[in-house]
Amino acid sequence: MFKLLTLEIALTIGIFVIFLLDLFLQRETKKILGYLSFLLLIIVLGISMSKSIYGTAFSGTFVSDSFAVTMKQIFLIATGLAVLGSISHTEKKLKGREGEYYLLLLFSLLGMMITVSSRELLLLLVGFELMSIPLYVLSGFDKENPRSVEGALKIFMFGTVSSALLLLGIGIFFAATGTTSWLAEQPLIGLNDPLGNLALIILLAGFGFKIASFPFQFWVPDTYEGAPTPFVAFLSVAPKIAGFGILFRFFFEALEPLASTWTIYIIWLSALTMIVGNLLALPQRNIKRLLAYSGIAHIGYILLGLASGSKFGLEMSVFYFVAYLFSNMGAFFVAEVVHRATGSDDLDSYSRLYRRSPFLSLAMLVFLLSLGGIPFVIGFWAKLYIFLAAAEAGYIFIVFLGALLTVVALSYYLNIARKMYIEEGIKETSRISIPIDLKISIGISTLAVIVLGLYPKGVVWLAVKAISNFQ
Amino acid sequence: MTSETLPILSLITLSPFIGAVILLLQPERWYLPIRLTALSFSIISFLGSIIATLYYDSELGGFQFNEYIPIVQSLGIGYHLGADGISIVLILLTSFILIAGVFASWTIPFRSKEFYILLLLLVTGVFGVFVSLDLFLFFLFYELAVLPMYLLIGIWGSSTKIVAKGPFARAIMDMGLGSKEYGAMKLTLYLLFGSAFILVAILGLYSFSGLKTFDYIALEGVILPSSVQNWLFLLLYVGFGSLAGVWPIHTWSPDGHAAAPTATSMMHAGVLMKLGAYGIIRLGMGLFPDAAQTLAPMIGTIAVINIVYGALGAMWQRDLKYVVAYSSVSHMGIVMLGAATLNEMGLNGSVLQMFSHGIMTGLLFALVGLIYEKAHSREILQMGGFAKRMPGIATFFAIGALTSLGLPGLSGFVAELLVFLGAWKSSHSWWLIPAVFGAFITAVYALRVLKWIFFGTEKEPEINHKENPNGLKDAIGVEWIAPIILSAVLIVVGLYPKPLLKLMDASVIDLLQRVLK
Amino acid sequence: MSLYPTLWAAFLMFSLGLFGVLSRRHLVAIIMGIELMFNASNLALVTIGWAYGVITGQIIALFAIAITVSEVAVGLALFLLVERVRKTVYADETNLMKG
Amino acid sequence: MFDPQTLLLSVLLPPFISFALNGLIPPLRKSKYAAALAIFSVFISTLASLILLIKRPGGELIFEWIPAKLFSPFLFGFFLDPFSIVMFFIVSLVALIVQVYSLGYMSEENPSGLGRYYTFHSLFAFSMLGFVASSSLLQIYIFWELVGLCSYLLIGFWYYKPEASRAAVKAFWVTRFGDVGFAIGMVILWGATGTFFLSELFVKAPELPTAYLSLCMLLIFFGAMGKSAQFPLHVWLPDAMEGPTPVSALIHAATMVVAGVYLVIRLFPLFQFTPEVLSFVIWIGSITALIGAALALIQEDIKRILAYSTVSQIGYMMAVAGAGAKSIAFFHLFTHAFFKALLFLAAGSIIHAISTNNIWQMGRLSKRMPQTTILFLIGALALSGIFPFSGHFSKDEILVWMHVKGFRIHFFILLFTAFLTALYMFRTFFIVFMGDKEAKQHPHESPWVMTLPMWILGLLALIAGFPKESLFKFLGHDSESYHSYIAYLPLSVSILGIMTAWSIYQMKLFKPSNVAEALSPITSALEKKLWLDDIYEWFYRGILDGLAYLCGWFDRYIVDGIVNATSWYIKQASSQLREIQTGRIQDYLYGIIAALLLLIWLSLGVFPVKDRINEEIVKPKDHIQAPSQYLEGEK
Repeated sequence: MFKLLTLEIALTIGIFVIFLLDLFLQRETKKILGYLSFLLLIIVLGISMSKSIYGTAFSGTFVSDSFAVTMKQIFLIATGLAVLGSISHTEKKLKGREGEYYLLLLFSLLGMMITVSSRELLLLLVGFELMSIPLYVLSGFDKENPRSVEGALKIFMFGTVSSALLLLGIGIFFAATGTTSWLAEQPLIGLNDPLGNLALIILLAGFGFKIASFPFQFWVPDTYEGAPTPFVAFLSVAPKIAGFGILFRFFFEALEPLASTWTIYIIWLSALTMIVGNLLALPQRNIKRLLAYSGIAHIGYILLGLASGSKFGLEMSVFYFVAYLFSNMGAFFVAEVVHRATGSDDLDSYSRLYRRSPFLSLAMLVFLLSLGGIPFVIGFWAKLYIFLAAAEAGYIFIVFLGALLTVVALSYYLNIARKMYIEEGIKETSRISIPIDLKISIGISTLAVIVLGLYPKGVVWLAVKAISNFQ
Repeated sequence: MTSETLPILSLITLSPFIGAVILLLQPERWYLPIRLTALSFSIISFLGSIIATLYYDSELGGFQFNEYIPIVQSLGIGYHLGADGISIVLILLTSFILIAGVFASWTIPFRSKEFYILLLLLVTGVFGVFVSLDLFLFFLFYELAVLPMYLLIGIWGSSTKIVAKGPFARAIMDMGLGSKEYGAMKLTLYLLFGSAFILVAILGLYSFSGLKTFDYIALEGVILPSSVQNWLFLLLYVGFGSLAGVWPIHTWSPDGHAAAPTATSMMHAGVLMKLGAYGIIRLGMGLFPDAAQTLAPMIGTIAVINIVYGALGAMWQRDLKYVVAYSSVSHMGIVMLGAATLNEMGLNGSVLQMFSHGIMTGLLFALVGLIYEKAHSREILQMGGFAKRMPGIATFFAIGALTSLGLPGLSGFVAELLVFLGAWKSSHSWWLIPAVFGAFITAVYALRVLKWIFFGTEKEPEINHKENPNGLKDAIGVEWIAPIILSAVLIVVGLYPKPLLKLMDASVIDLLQRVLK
Repeated sequence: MSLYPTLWAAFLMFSLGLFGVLSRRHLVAIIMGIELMFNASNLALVTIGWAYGVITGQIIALFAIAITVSEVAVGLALFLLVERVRKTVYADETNLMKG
Repeated sequence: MFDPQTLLLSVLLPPFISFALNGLIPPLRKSKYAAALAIFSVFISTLASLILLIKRPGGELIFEWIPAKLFSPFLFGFFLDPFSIVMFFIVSLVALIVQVYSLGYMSEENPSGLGRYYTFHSLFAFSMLGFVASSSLLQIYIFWELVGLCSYLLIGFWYYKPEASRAAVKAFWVTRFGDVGFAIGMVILWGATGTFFLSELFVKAPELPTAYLSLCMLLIFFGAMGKSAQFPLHVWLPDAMEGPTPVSALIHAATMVVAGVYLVIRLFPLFQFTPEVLSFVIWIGSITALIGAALALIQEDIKRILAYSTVSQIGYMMAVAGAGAKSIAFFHLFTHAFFKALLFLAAGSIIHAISTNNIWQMGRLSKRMPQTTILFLIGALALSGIFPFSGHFSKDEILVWMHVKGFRIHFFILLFTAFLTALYMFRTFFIVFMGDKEAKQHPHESPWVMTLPMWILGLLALIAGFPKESLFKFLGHDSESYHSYIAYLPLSVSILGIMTAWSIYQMKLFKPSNVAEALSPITSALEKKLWLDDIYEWFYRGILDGLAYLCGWFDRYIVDGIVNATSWYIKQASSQLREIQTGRIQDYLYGIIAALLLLIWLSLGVFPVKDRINEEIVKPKDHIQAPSQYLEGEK
């Protein structure tokens, strides 16, 4: 039964190896840790391709089905990109602390991997915390920068309070059903009386912190603004997808019969999230904040897929994960490069970017278009599919709302495009040199966004496979 | 004809795209190769459309040259192309405008590579919309056609001054009305706003029909309950109407056209507005026949408003590009009126008007571009007596103006006549009267502009004196090509419209029989 | 014995903790409030587990304590950092970033 | 080779070919061969139409222009009947003469300008001939517009003269305004009968209810009023004199302006069913005749005098056509074409000589320009209807017919007009040729290339009246010879007019100013051209521009303002909404509480209404395999 845990075990072993190396390596040579952890992720990803890791363990509380594996693969890809994108950053800014940085990233990844395959609330809680706590630390990793520290404080406060809520929710769930797991054999009694419903709500609130949907989004922009950008690229994608993994498992696997109840909560959260995210992104002047809010808006769109309460909707959300992953991380990497060149995250530092680095501006344009849902990049399909799922489920008005908000979204994406390509008045025209690691990660993201946009079928297949084991 | 023969429609649609990709690989500084690449790939599309026109069996009618490749079967999305008479006519229009546009922007001063890339992408989208028989594909191409506009206008466009007045002066001032960025952003957001409606309509149709397919042919079969039809049709009408410049959601078009560079306004006024009308005719009337019949009175009435209102608006303007832009609003009214008449005459006239107005407005914008290049101003009242310095431009401008006022012997007349006849035959005969008066107002402002700019005593905009000392000159060399091509088409079609009408007649009648049953 | 008294106690503790989190300005006081919330949940869990006659509740409680400890560890470190960088220990004075 | 189709084509095509060649080949147009080509082409047409006039065949050409399945397709055709044949002759001949004359008159023009001139002339010749022979109403409309275009282009030939371009645009607008009526009438006529083809129309139209038909014909006649400069749409014709004089002779005297009359003649089979419209036509005709003559009386510009006289002569034609005698109208059209063209050309040669239009700056030209004097005199006599000049016969016929058919009022109006006609013609004649003061420049007789055409026209003006009987026979009209005092009345009235003019302007028996004061209200009204121009000006500046201003302003600042305001308000709202991000942690934590409350509120909404039994909530067994099978699943 341990072969189900191969991924986690392999990752853990790798983590320990890196840990030991970190202890013994010299200050200068520590940068190889980055490459090592990237290698490690590649290996784990390779393992995840094997067909022998499917099944359940620990009397069904730990499940490794196609959903879990696919999600893990997505996490691995995201983390891999993040690690790759961080290398030059760490050796420049965090000299001597690379080890901790990567270890924390990897621990967080481990936590995510555990959460998505747990069918039992305790395991879920542990995984959840294992995923969250490193993030608190990493947000404050840039110790001298007050903004970074403040961001860390905010995410920490929010996180702890919501885990307290989570614990309470578990308690009430336990009280309502007498169990903390939703195993295959055993029915869930007593969930649809007020108490069970309360449990449902509080758990939702607890998870809400992770996906940062509307009322839980407050910490997002501040933390993003403060934290190191490559890490933000990671933070803005992987934990959120993990949060969705939990939601999918918990709501769709355990509580599918109650769908008519929770879809109502989800649809409301989704609508509010779209509105708030898009509207708040509109007046932003700081690229990281802007991307933070637009990310919130995207969370709203993904929730639409869950709200449709059908396998189809879930598949489409998984598709959206992939699209969002590449577009968003890519955008943050570009932001990192520009920040390093101009020393500011202000939108004005993007003016005439196409003169300073055509590749960079083109990549940024592609990411923005993908985020805005424009044809021939993957974001278009993602948005369309989500809307399709929602329309199928009969939420035609929410689709309408979403479509109109897309216009608002494009207005601020195009604003960046305007600065990059159109705006005339410009002081600085020196070319921007892109560090090799960022070049690679941006290149990968761009390529993925375009290629998958031209051939979305593969991703659709992936999504279908991921959801296939839900009923 | 099926797809095992040469996939002509894919050829037409994708060759600009390939051209764009090839351009992407060329360095910025290759002056001539860039233009030649763009030109050659546009010529490929052009020849393709000529072939399609010749091989289309107009007696048979219906969709021909079908191609089908499934993209995502589980969702019923497929790469399904096909063209009937109407699409063929519009493809032809597009390729004409494309060639003319490539030549019109031959002397573009800077960043020409990106310009041609965007132009070709835009055209890919337009062709795609006209030939795609899969709603998803249709929408995809639609968005593709809208987006490049933003950069095209934003980068190569030109700004004007507009004073902020009226109850919303504050908002207008803050929006920076008149600047090219404003025009670009307004146009893009407006059209995306429209596309939101279209998207909802398409998805609604998808879920209501329950066929789990986006295929047009398959969806033609379903007849939805009339209330649903009305809603979806209205959504489509608003969506495409915003592109077709339907009153009162037309206001993007004057600002957009005025801000856009020559080739872009040609492409936009010439083709993209038609794309909206095409959408209403193809999707609206084709998929929701009952709704089309129910709502025809509304459409027709709004169209009549368009005609008169647009003409008066054009009369008020003193900026050359705005005049032309408003005139296209008015002419699109004629197109929509023809569509609303729901009879053979009117619909033929509508499609023919799409064609002729496309060519005509392309010609006019090309000439406006030339005049602007020579005089560095678009202020009509600052110009005068140009006919002496630029007789050629004056002649072509006169041809364009006379077409727009519907002079017999030029294509505009045939189209307008057919629409008028259709209007009288339709359920609301009174549409005829304001429409004809709109044509009269067109005559007033068109000739007035002609007189102000080209006739009378010579005047020169004062900016011009410093900007080009050697004074006003007639067009030279490659600048001639666009006007010559376009006006030739105008005259030929005007003298002998029969082949074009034959081409579309069968398809129009099919459509009508769907609607009227 | 009935489990209502304990559950009420848990409820009160939780609300108290929440109140503390929301009302106190000093960071340490806030984290004490969070502690209270955790412990309230633990109490509830244990009680319910006892009521059902299973040990799940106790197990979760144990885990929860461990988790809490780690959180607090991180938290306190963070506070020290805040105190050093921002020269303040009050929650409402750390609002560099807003909007 | 003399079969009708060939002849028809050889009349129509040559001008078109010359137009096409000149138009499409700039080098040719700029060379001196342009004129030669144009003249040669119209010469061929003249020959062909002469042959037609002699052979008098009938014939027809038809082809499909606009196809249609559900409606009857639109046919195009040209056909020969007496009217079209004679009209062919008039048009081509006058066109030929005028084009030759222009060689001299336009000699100062630079080659490219001359080429343009002759290109337009060829286009005009083609479209006028096409108009004459059209066999479908739609086709008539098309050529109708084309000749209008040519008049626009030729009036504005000297486009750099502001008044010329203004006059051109004015002419186009006014005629176009009439054509609005024409177009609507045409369309609704089609709507009722479903055809444009004349022969079919004549069959189908009579079945229509008279009111409907009357409406159609009234609207169509509105177009004719615009084109033929009938009151109150005559205002464009005097201004049109800004164009070159030969153009005025050809287009604004002989051919184009009578298109309206020709239209009425063509559509007479329809008009005859609508007596109300016909009486309207008579009234318009007679009023126009009177007003035209009266206005001609006070002009000082020689060309304007002639223009107003054209207006009034066309009024004659309209009146008699309305009175039911299309052949007589046509006969007057026939004679008028020649003598009016002659008058214009003579005036042209004067202007060419002393380059001014004002009659008060001329005088004693009889010595300097004898030929012109004689020719002008011929024209004047013909116009005043003095025996044996051509005008006499046609005008006689008109008046007699009006009297016989019992249109008394119109008869007297027209009779008085005849008096005025003679008066203003000879006023001009005496002032210009006999007047005692010298012209400033030293006038000289025009070159032969100008005088020769004038002599030909003079000859025609002299004899054109004699073939009356045969012409009437050809047109199928039986003119009952009618001898009574009526027959001599017109002649004597004209002579009276001449005497008056002689006594005033030659003998100076009494001063014209006294007469003017005596009739001050009328004269002042005439000075103001009956305020018509002011009314149109007001309509154009006031109504149209006002509406345009309203629309444009509304569009820019209200409709578009709303658009801008929307986006602006969205921006405002977003920057308001920003405030919720206070930056304080604890405020953020309230967010969680808010979320809980929201969700609980929602659950209150949804929860109680459901009572589902617990057994439903049973998870089915899970099946976990390797994804391989889903690969097939998707394939």
